[in-house]
Amino acid sequence: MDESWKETLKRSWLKYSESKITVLGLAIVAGFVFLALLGERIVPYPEHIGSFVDFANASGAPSGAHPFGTDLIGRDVLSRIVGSFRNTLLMGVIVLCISAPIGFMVGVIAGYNKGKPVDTVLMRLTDIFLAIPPLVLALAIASVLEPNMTNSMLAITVMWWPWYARLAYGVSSSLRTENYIIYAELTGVKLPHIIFREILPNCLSSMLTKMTLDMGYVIIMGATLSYAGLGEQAPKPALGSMISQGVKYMPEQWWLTVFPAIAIIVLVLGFNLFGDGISNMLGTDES
Amino acid sequence: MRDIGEGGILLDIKGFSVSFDVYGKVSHVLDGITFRVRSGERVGLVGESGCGKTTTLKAVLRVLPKNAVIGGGNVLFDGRDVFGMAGPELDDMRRRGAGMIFQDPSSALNPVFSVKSQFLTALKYANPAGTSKTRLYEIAVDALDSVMLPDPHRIMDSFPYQLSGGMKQRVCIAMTIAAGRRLLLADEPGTSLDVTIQDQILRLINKLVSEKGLSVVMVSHSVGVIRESTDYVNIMYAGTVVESGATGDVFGNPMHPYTAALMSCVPKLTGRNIAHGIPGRVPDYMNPPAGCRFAPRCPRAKGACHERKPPHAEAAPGHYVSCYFASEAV
Amino acid sequence: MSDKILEIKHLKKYFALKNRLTVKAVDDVSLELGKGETLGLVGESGSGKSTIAYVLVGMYEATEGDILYKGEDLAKAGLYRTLKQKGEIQIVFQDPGSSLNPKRTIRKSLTVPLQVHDKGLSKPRMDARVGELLEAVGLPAEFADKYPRAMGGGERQLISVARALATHPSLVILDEPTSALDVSIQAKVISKLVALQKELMLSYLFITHDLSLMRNVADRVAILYLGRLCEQAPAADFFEKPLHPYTRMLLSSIPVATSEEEELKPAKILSTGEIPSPVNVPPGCAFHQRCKDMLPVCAAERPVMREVSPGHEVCCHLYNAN
Amino acid sequence: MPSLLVTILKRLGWASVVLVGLSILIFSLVRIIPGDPARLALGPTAPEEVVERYRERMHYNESLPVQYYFWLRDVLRGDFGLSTVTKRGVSQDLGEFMPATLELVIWAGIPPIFFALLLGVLGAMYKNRWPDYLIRFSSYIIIATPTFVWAVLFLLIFGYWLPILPSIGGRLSMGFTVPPVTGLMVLDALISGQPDAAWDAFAHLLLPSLALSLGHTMQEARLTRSYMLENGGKDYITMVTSQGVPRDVVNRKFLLRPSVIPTVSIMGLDIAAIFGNAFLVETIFNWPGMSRYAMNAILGKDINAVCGVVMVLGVIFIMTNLLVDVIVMILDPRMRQSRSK
Repeated sequence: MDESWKETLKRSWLKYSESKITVLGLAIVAGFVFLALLGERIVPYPEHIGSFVDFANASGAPSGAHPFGTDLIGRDVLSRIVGSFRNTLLMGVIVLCISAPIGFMVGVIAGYNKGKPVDTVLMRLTDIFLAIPPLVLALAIASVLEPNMTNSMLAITVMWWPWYARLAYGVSSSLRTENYIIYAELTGVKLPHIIFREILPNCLSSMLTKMTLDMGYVIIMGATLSYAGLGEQAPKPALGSMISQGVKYMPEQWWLTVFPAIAIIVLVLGFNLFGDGISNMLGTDES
Repeated sequence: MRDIGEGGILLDIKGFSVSFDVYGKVSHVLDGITFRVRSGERVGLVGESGCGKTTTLKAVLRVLPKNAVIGGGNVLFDGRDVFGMAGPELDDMRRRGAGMIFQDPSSALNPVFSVKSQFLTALKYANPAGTSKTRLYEIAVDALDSVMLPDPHRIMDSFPYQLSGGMKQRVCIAMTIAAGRRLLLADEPGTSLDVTIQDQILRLINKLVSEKGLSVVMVSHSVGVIRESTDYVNIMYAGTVVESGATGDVFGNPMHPYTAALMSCVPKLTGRNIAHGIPGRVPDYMNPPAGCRFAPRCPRAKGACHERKPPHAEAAPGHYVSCYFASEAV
Repeated sequence: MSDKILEIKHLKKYFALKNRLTVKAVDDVSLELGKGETLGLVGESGSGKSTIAYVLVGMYEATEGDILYKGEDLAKAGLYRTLKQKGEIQIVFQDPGSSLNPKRTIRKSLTVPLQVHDKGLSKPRMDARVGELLEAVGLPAEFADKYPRAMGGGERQLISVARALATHPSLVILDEPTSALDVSIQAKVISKLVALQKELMLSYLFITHDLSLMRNVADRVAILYLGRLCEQAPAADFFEKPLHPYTRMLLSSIPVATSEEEELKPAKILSTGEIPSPVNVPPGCAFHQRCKDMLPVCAAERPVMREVSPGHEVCCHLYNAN
Repeated sequence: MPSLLVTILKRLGWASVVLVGLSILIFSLVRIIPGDPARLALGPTAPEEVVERYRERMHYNESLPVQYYFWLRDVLRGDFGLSTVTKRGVSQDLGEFMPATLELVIWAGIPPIFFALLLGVLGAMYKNRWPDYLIRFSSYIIIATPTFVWAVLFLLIFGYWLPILPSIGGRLSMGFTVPPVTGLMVLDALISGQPDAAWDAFAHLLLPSLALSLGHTMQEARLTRSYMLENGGKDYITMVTSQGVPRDVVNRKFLLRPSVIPTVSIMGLDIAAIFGNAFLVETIFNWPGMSRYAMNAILGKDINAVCGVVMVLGVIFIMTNLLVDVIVMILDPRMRQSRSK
């Protein structure tokens, strides 16, 4: 049993690392997780992550002491960028960990009852949520509520679950004609068993794949909301709001914009590559 | 049954091996298979799933999947090595030489194009350049007619999803014979269809073969199908040809232990005979046995069988067997 | 008739389609199955053979007619039959790929019926039962912790058989259990099924399109065409004297492996035409358009089942004359 | 093709259901906003009786379903009510700002599809050779870059460092006047016979629409590539290849169409995302579209304007999806059947 577990792990790694670029993705993700965990313990100027003012060093170009320069009130841009990672990652994880189960339940109930009124109602509801351009919905929600990180997560969750509903719907509506599901029904098994023991294991790999692939997009969406002023509020750092502040001082103080932008790009790139690797690993599971 | 061995050799497969690269591991599927088809001859390939029947047919047309690696041997069509052919020669062979009827007619036709569009494109290249569209259309309709499809004009305008399985199979046959090819490669014709429809398809192929003097390689897992519609048969096991000879000889007097076991497993109309199957499993192609591939399952296997591959030797006149103990009664 | 375990009387199962069309999947079928017997139900696609199986196990309710299992009517019960009945009537499905959940171990798949029908079984007892079931179908106990993908099609089908045995059934519906398998593997599964039948006094309703196979395992054979029975007879009688033109077409279409069998086939009746869609069943006898011996009455009037010799019934106007 | 028409009508029926649902959703959402809508509309200085009269007139004293009824009745007449921010009719505002956004979305949504398909096909044809590697590598980076970051970077590069393209200052340079006909500037300029104005309008569109479309384009390209590769192994491709149809004909004709269908069918969703992102891109490029209006409406809790914007976007989204479905039906004959089974 132990041996076969090791075998599985080895085979999974072989599949994951089939494309070398996904290994880079894993490294990037691991690096960001590491930085996010350590946060203020690793940055050169931990106190700059909060409300710190040092007008003497304000608007400094990149230098040895401040590799990414300093902002308008003299805070170290590098420290602030690294300091924002924890919330950025946390946001992605929380949004996905809430929207995936909600979507799964909606989708699986609709898909398992395909053709019945429950299906129609639930999937039309899903369609309605999908009919609003995602950012508009998030903007509307985030603005109705207090602008802060919790509410921007809520807004993203509201627009994200329909995708998981669609995914679970697709899987479960095709599984419901599989003989092992029919057998379970015939033999008198209860609905929760069918949903959680029979259908869920079959959804899991595609859900996990989608979740890792979605991390990048959720991060993008979070940064976009934060750019629009609807995310984490000052003085706490967030990549989106740092860019929107920087734009106003653009060509001269380019470092205010460029470095947070690069941070987002590398972060999202890492998760996208990581997601591709997970997809390779879980995708061709059969045979 | 017709005479065997009169015409020239149309297809000659000599010691041909193919392996597949699967996630960095190598799956040795075809292991030196050898057989020939003379013109006008109907040759069968019988074997169970995964024994390499379809791979053999695809090799003839050089349409093996991209991860296939040729391990050795030759496939000669009309004396020319298929894998050594230059572009135009290969095109010529595919357009006018040999054609394949795929096992599953539903996946062999492109779902988003009409029959007409697929048929005419194929015909355009198989006919001399400049043949008019109307002429091509006529050729196609004639071909649909000859496979006994009612209302060929309507069929031409149909999309695959509008046709039944039997009709799709006939369309595929029509596309293969329309260009005047000499060799038909039929992969499990009719297997996915009902018995009565399968019977019609087999009769149709036999009729076309005798009327047009075509040669055919028919692949099937069904001993019955091959026995009823071929002159010469090759029994395949795990990528090797274990026994070959005139169809009547091989099935009347199976000399390879696998053939005998296979025959005993087929449920028969004579009744009240329940076989117990062949012990063991098909070998792992990633790690096939060094000697005879059937040895691990063979009741007669001895030392040599496990070490060296037995030669495909003539055990009785015209009856070849790959077994060290072919002369012993089964 | 107390030794009859199952009596199906005038069973009808219609499906309504969206465009107000009706599929008469099963249209007035009567069958009987004795204890410990095998009834071979043979038909091509669209014959309704699987629909009958699904009605019997409760997936569908019958539209009309009776299904008497040990004297109790199940026709309208659907899934609301008693737990005992659910356990006693079991099914083995056709497709070995979809019979078992690919993401669950064999142990988990086999404990599904145990959890429902043997409530409160302790974990060690459960494991012991799984071991017994695997042994019953001749598979090693190590298989319990494997996943379906690690096994061949034949082994998966044997697991499905083991799962059906878990609830101590008396009637097992075999819905083309071996049609996706190679003959050498089919032989293994069939020989196991035959041995289990003797051992456990099981009754089999064996659904298939393979007449040669039925010659070897069935006690009685019934032929279905477009939802209707054509002919029904004891196996020996059936293969010696096939009467219905469709039966004869079917028998003469079978490719056979030996010359002895060739002699047993009826004179060749060339198969013609396509099987009509069950949405559009021809009037009169459903087979008349493909029938060589068609009489004028065949297109107009639906023939009725008639016993021509003891136990041998046929539904054809040709045999109505006397 | 009567079946096509029937399907379109059916879809339209469903579309109206979705729109009603959407209207309920957005209507309840804006009414949950804490605060008195009448007071918000008239400002803190308005006397109480005026506010009360306003409440009466706007049915704010009625229950929510009744309010919804009155609101929907007006919407069906094309009247979204008054904007409390601009003090004008919301419909009038929408009519003024929508065309600019629409033009941007059209340019960002439609022409790039062809690039996407081209890149996807190239990637598949040169699988694991340098063109494929180049496309894949760049697609990773491009997809990882948020739209607003593209916009900011473009602004930085082409606005300040390398000012070869107009980046701020709306849809048209000074000195051109284009009489509005369709509201789409390039088209209107061509209609009025001013090719140089059309070129100028196009130049203004270039950066914002590029920022909007880059990510989607590369994603569509990746999708196309993977379907090309997947379908390339199908029997129907092997069959035509085995019949001697030249490889480029096989690829161009028989492989391309089935492989682009999935890409085309997700285009509707891409358009929705582009609409959303257009909000930010418009702000960055100072584009006179819906964004500032909508942002102000959202921040100013301008109920009627928010509802109006969302409903119009909903209608556009549903129409786009319908159009996409029709295109898919034309490409894929199987879809023309009613999807009963």
